[in-house]
Amino acid sequence: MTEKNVNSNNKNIQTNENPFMKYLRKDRLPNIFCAGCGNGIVMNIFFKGMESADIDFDTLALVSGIGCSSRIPGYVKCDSLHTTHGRAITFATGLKVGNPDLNVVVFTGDGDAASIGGNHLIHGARKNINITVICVNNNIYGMTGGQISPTSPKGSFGTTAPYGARDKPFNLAELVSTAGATYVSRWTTVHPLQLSKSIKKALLNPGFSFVEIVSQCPTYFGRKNKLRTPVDMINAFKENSANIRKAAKMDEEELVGKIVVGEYVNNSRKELTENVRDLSVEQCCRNLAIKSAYQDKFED
Amino acid sequence: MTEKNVNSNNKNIQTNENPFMKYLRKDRLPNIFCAGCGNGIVMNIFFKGMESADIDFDTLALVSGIGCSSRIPGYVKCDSLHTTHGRAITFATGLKVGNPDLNVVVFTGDGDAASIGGNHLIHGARKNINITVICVNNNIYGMTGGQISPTSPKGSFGTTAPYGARDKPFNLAELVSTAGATYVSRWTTVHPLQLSKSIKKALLNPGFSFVEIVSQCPTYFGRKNKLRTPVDMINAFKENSANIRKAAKMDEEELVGKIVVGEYVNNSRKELTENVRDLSVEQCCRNLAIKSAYQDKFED
Amino acid sequence: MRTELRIAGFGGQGVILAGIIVGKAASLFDGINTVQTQSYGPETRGGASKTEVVLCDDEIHYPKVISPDILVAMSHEALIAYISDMKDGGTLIIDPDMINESEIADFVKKHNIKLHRAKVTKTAENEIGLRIVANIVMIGAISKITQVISHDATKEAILDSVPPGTEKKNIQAFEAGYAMDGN
Amino acid sequence: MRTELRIAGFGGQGVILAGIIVGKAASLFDGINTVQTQSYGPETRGGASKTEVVLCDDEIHYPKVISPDILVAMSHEALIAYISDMKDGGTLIIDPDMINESEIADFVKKHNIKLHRAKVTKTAENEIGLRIVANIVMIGAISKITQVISHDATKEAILDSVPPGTEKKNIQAFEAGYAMDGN
Amino acid sequence: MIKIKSDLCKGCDICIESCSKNVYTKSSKENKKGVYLPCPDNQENCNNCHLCELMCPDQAITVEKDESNKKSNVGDGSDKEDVEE
Amino acid sequence: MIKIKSDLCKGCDICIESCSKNVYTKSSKENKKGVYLPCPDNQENCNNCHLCELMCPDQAITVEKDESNKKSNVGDGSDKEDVEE
Amino acid sequence: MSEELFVQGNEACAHGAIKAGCRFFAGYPITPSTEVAEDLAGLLPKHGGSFLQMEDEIGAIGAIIGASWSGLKAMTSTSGPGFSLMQENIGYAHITETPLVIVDVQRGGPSTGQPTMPSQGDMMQVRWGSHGDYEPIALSPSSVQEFFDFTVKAFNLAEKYRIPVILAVDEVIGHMREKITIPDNVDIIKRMMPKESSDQFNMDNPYLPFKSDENGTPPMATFGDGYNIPVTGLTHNEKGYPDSSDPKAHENLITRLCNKILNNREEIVSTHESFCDDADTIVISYGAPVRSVFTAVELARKEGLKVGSIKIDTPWPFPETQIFKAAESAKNLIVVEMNLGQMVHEVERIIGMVDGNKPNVHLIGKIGGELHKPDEILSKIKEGFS
Amino acid sequence: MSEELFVQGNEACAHGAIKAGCRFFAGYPITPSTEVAEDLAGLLPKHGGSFLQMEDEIGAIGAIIGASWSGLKAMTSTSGPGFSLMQENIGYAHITETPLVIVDVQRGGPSTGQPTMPSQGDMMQVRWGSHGDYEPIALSPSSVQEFFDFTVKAFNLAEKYRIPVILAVDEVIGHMREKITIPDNVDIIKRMMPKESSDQFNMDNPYLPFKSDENGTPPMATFGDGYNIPVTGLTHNEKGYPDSSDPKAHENLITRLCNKILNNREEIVSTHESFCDDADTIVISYGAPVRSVFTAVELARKEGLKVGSIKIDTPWPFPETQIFKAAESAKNLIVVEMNLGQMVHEVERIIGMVDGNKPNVHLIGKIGGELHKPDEILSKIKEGFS
Ligand SMILES: Cc1ncc(C[n+]2csc(CCOP(=O)(O)OP(=O)(O)O)c2C)c(N)n1
Ligand SMILES: Cc1ncc(C[n+]2csc(CCOP(=O)(O)OP(=O)(O)O)c2C)c(N)n1
Ligand code: SF4
Ligand code: SF4
Ligand code: SF4
Ligand code: SF4
Ligand code: SF4
Ligand code: SF4
Ligand SMILES: [Mg+2]
Ligand SMILES: [Mg+2]
Repeated sequence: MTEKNVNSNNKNIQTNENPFMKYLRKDRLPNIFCAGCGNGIVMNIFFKGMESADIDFDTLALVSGIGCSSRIPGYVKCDSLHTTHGRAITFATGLKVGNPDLNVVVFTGDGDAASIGGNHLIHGARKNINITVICVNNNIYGMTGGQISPTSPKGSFGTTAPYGARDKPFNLAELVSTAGATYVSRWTTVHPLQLSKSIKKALLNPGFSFVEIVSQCPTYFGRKNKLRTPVDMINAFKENSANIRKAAKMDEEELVGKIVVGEYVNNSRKELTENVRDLSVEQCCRNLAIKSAYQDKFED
Repeated sequence: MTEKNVNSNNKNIQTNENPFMKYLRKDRLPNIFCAGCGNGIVMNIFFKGMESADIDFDTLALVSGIGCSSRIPGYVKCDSLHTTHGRAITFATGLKVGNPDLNVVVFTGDGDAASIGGNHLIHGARKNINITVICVNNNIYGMTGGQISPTSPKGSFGTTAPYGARDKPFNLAELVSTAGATYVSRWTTVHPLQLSKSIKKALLNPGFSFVEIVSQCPTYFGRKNKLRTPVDMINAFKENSANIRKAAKMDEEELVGKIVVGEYVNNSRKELTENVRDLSVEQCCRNLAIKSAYQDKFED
Repeated sequence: MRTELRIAGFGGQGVILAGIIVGKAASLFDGINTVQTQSYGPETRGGASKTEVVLCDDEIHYPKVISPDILVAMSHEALIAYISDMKDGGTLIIDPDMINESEIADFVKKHNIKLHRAKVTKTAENEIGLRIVANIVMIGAISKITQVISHDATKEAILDSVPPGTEKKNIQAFEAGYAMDGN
Repeated sequence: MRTELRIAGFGGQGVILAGIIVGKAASLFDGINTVQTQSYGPETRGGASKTEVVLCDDEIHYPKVISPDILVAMSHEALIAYISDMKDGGTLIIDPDMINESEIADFVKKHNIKLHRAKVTKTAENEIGLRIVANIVMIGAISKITQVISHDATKEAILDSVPPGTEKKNIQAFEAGYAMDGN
Repeated sequence: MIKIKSDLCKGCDICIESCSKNVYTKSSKENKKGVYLPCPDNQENCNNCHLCELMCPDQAITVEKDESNKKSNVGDGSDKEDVEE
Repeated sequence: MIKIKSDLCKGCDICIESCSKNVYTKSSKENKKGVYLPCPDNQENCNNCHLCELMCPDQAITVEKDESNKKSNVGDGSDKEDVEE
Repeated sequence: MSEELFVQGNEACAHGAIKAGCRFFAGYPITPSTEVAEDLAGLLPKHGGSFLQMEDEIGAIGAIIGASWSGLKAMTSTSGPGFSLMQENIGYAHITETPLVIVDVQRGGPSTGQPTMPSQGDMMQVRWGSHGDYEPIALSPSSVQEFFDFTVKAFNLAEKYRIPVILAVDEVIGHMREKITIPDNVDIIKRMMPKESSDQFNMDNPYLPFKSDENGTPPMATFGDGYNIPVTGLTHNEKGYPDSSDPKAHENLITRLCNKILNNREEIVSTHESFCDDADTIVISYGAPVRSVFTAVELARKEGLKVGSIKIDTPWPFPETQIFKAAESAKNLIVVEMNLGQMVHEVERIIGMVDGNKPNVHLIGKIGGELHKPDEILSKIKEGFS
Repeated sequence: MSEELFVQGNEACAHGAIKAGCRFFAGYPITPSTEVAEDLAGLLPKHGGSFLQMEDEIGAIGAIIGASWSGLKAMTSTSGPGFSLMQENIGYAHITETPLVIVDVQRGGPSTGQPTMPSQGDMMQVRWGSHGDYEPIALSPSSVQEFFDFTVKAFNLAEKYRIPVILAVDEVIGHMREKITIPDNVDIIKRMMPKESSDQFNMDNPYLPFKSDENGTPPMATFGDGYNIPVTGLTHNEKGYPDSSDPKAHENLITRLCNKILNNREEIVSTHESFCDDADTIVISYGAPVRSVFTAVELARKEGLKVGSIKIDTPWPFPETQIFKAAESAKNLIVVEMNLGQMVHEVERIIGMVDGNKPNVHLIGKIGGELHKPDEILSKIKEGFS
């Protein structure tokens, strides 16, 4: 009797069950997300993208920081590392370099990735570490109750911006592109198909991939900003999205309030794990020595 | 008898002394910088830029993190805050918002600003806080003895890259531009005139200004990378610099190894201190209450 | 005398605001010592939500409810979760439309619980036209039934707590609750 | 017997490498217990630089030099800074070209110091053609004069310490130092 | 057959809004947490596109495969890139 | 008159390299720290441009103002922007 | 005109800050401290103050240190994870003698632990969390009114001793609501300007920014006032110049910094003894558990047991004299805290100094988020009497 | 074949790591620890290992935690400022039971302080630096050889107890050069796989990643092995699921984490007593000061004084039994450390437990960067005899 909870090939089992249920830890449902929260949609779309990328679920390792969106990995029936606020990419880097065979995906929020975690984000992109970062950008701190984030639109309200946010928000997709990511896209929760395709590409890109998903937090962002229901929020996304190619032809004024969706970067460059492995091969003619913790003899 | 060490108008006094000596704490000279280090040149050029911007030396507050370059403020006879590694911009932000009348300038290195301090750098730019950041980029960690930094060129050597650096370096000027800075330029220590003009503009820009100065660390970068003397290093800068306008016309291959110098951004947007002050005026019809620590009665 | 009050329901019913208003009424307007506490956090989202108010003429040291004199239950889950803590002879107020009374009948009898029914959700929906003011209706019922907070103090506390522009509806809701007979 | 050795000069003279080589020679090749320490940091840049080596047949506990038996001074500043710590009757080796001897004459006399002169900088420049090997020349002089490290061990230690390709010049420098008469 | 798990549904109405075939309506049936569930009243209109499944944040919907002869416009098929919505 | 403060100079030779008029040569004079100082041997060629002052990392050079009748090409004058070097 | 409010502890803290003259807050949200920031985001602009939400806690403390040097009273608030991140800059504030107030509303740790549950698990971190030697001041309120009062006091101590003062609060007090009275005026200790110092500065006796007057704390000038102060986190001399390789310079500086607190311990420390005179058993607590202890002691006294209590307002510097006195007179000392035993280490240490019969020390530690029930304490008290 | 080298402590540490099977290092340079990183940057690629220079210390510890979960032995090195920044993630490693080795080469603090000077100022930070309750393991070598040996031991303890182990070193040992012998083989404790555990996992008794076997430490599976482990810094149950509002869950978890160290204290702890049997005065020290103490004790014995010494290899968990024994027998305990008094607090605490005559405790603290001279210690010893 093996004690492994093998779930390979699960995805091929046909049941009359919600198609994503097989990836979830059923004993943890319902999840803690509020009614209509985008995080649940993001999960579904991720699974869809993962399936079309033909990722072996057994090699999947999900990593996250702290926030509502960072709770996603804990619901998925795979190895997951729910870490400290803002630091997920650093843990993911160690995990991936430690075992390049893992498919490492980071789930993060706008606060987690771009506020406290901004430095790790740009450095991950620079190093082009072969992981996929899925940033659920709801323009607010959901978990802590509705404070503004570095992506909160100018003039929007949050509990720490009772008079309206005045700073310029980050354009995350652009920031990460400049920092050196080799795959970058932005979509919203009302773009399930484009998004799942984008996730597929991100997973298959051998380098740092960043998928920004503009998502609804009806509970805090919605309530504070006159989008009272989840439906109001997703309808706002529908209305305000502009494809990057169309947006390129729009002037600044037209772009105000627009969510520019599409693919920002898709190119290639040697990635970190490869660099590390190459160095090992050069210096000792060996691939990386994995799982040294379980050995008590080392060659040389 | 006042105890203030007034040094206003110092700069107009004509003496047969080195023209920058009047700004320095003579009792701390010679400085700790190695022979031929670019940091000393940066100081001179900064003073020149400051003079031409007509900044009142008494309003100058210099802030820095940790590193050789971060030692610059301590030699200048003004208020200075030599803080912790990577965090200078956050201290500067508090200082500037706390007293908007100060002219706050941050001196930082490539490691200080872009490695440990990368997040504060991009957030400072995003908030457009009205400070000037002068980043002495010597492509290495000088203070700790020659480890590679996030700007170390691919293939260059450092004590932590004995087999050569393999990551892509940051293009700092571009990163900070994307993050939202309103004045950005890059020069080298062999561009004293352009640089001092750029510093002048940076000081006068009411917003976040970033001046990247590619500078020589002959002791570590030079020695490890076959540029044995300070003179070798500055000559390399001369050879490899390309103006941004010319560079725009060059192809990727031609740009390899080039230092693209010039002005990257020069625009304007409401800056943080102004936003904070405006809010105070809106909410209590008063400008910011400064120096509350010295009061024991507060209106209301 | 120390009175321990617990209000429980599910997230979104405004249970916590109800506790705050009771606390405010007692402390600021009735001049009784009062401590209000509550449970927090993501775990409370959508799940059970509760608030506790301790009222006392003397100084209140231990601030939590050990054994409620008064339990107000706005959902069945909450009722089941907390009823067993109640003091013998205590007062239980429920919204009968949210609750399956049969499950607690034995307990009520055995422990001599004074059971009151306040159809606050229906009242809010039908009389005020706003389901979300059920909590304010309940405050009216609490004031009336338990007398731990006075009518006028409670009114003041509500006015002090609700968003500007909503005062009228809320006072209407309160009065509707206060008008209930509680049986 | 415990022997305390201090080598001092200014930054860039390779003083620290000299200490390491002495330590290596003694510990790895002569089989004597040895501890080498040094001062660090930005403050040493361009300023004074020093290294200490303690040698002993027994185990060495306290690792620092309290009062040097042997002081090697490669700059005047260093000499002045450290001479007063010396043990009476100790051995002092100086590079006379870097030093103003008159300032220490009294001390040397009073404390019975055995003064040796090793023109290591000049020797490095003139005989080897490389000023930077003055430290290696000095190691030769130390070995010869003090006998705390043997000729052969020192040679081994140098070969073990210098960058590949520079062995020849360095051994040449060492031998030049070893050939000095030290007066 | 469309099934909605009442213990998972949080009543967000996203399915109702997302279905272009207007299959769902809001019921007045409450679950244990006081949530009004959606009801696939107009199942006959369903084209089995599975979009509601994809958009339900709580994995509460199952559009059963047995109706798979209907045309799907959301499956894995489309190869168009960067579709703008 | 060009003055070099020997206690500040670290012998980096940047002044020698920077002066387009070849005013400086390397001397064989050592200061206390074993540094060979530069020597403004060819002062007669100096055009008082002050570039060496600006480029000396150790504020060791003073180009005295009394020779100010010579043409300066580095003062505060030039308004050209982004000059490429 | 004083004002009465029925508010959470965190809100009381925000009001206390405003009243004390805090005009700068920089922070980063974290449960269970966030309301301090949220309330100040609303209040500060109404008082000409600045509110900044920073990118993280490191930035938050950086900004308040900067603002303090610009002459403002400045504060941040956080909880365990953020407090851990602030440790490096807390050390910086100590060595640069920068007045600050830091609110740590404690939740269950380590790590993310129990974000919404109360704890007193950071008490030793408050003392030792940063590298190197230093002596902090920390205050722990036991009621909402005290959270207001101690916030004012924290600013006063911060200014008086030029030190970061920690409000080491637990979530119970942070989130509990009680009535508070905001007095019209509160006592305020201003920052001492060089010209107000007892030293008469002049040309021959210039103001040196890190030279202390007799009481150990130098007067503090502000950036922009013309004093040209060099501030550094390196070991520095009285002028503020780095002097980091000189053992003497370091010893002088760090010893002075520690002594300015230790030598004024009696002035800083505050405790409340009740029924201690004749007590065989003395229960020691701070923060929310004080409330359970008070109830337990009342119950015990009603049963005729000779029990007293010491409420510690200022865990740091530790009230050694007060505890020593208790240790000399009582047979049992019971320490009640919401952790696995932290301040009890100090009590045990003090016991070691008692000559002759020393009392037994018992810990009633508790983790997980439930406040001690008075009964638990009472039964432990009784054990000592049986 | 064993090998002899004449190297710095930091270099010995790098060699020890390689020998222990460390195949992943992530770090950020900082004086006086940088050579550990630099040497591993050279060594690791030669052994199939990975070296990463991260953007900061927070990233460094994050990366090694990640690498540990991928099945590698992983390490970082730093000094005070970086160690302060790592505190949050150190707590994470504790609550997630992630084996790690962290080298803290101590320099003068607080803050930037004295970057190049030795210190033992972080000893209490090692114990209490992160928020919440936890029990660390720390080792302090007194020679270059010990730095090698203790590095191997640190990895063994880390794996055995699934805990971050701190090498609390001082700059003296980090930068001093001595001869070391690298043995051909060192004893290695491997990480325990679920299938090697004494529990026979099967369908009815499935492997639960945070359920301990009898000794308190769960076996550890690795990411990618098919166990589907959910790891979180929230309070979690044995499955690893978050359970952060349940007081019981928190108590169970945190108590187990602390007890797996405390219950094995005697196995973890290591001290060396010399001349203690008949000693009136016992000198207690750890790290570099041990060397001065040994010299002082030798001198004292030569003078006929009954003096002994205890060298502490493992400051944490504190060797309570060993110190207690000394406290019962000696009249004076002298604690020698390079700080203003840190481990002495523990000694004082232990004294409180002694019945009857307790010894006097003296601290010879020293800051500024000079190692204690044997003479200073000797004269303090003599005071006790006069
Ligand atoms: C060091 C630290 N600081 C602050 C927090 C509190 N905190 C938890 S989640 C969060 C923000 C979450 O925002 P985001 O990443 O946008 O996620 P969301 O909840 O919106 O999905 C914050 C500030 C924390 N856990 N740790
Ligand atoms: C938290 C922390 N980590 C690391 C260090 C060590 N440190 C000091 S300066 C420095 C790098 C300096 O590099 P850079 O900013 O490029 O300045 P430079 O010396 O090259 O001018 C480092 C890593 C520190 N002081 N604090
Ligand atoms: S608070 Fe916002 S982001 Fe978090 S679960 Fe609720 S809706 Fe989603
Ligand atoms: S180490 Fe490099 S950067 Fe630092 S002072 Fe020397 S030359 Fe300059
Ligand atoms: S989308 Fe899902 S959760 Fe929302 S109402 Fe429909 S079934 Fe319920
Ligand atoms: S499968 Fe498509 S058509 Fe059918 S109910 Fe769902 S969204 Fe509507
Ligand atoms: S002023 Fe100009 S010309 Fe004269 S020496 Fe200096 S650089 Fe040469
Ligand atoms: S540039 Fe300055 S420091 Fe360098 S050699 Fe010339 S005078 Fe000396
Ligand atoms: Mg968010
Ligand atoms: Mg640098």
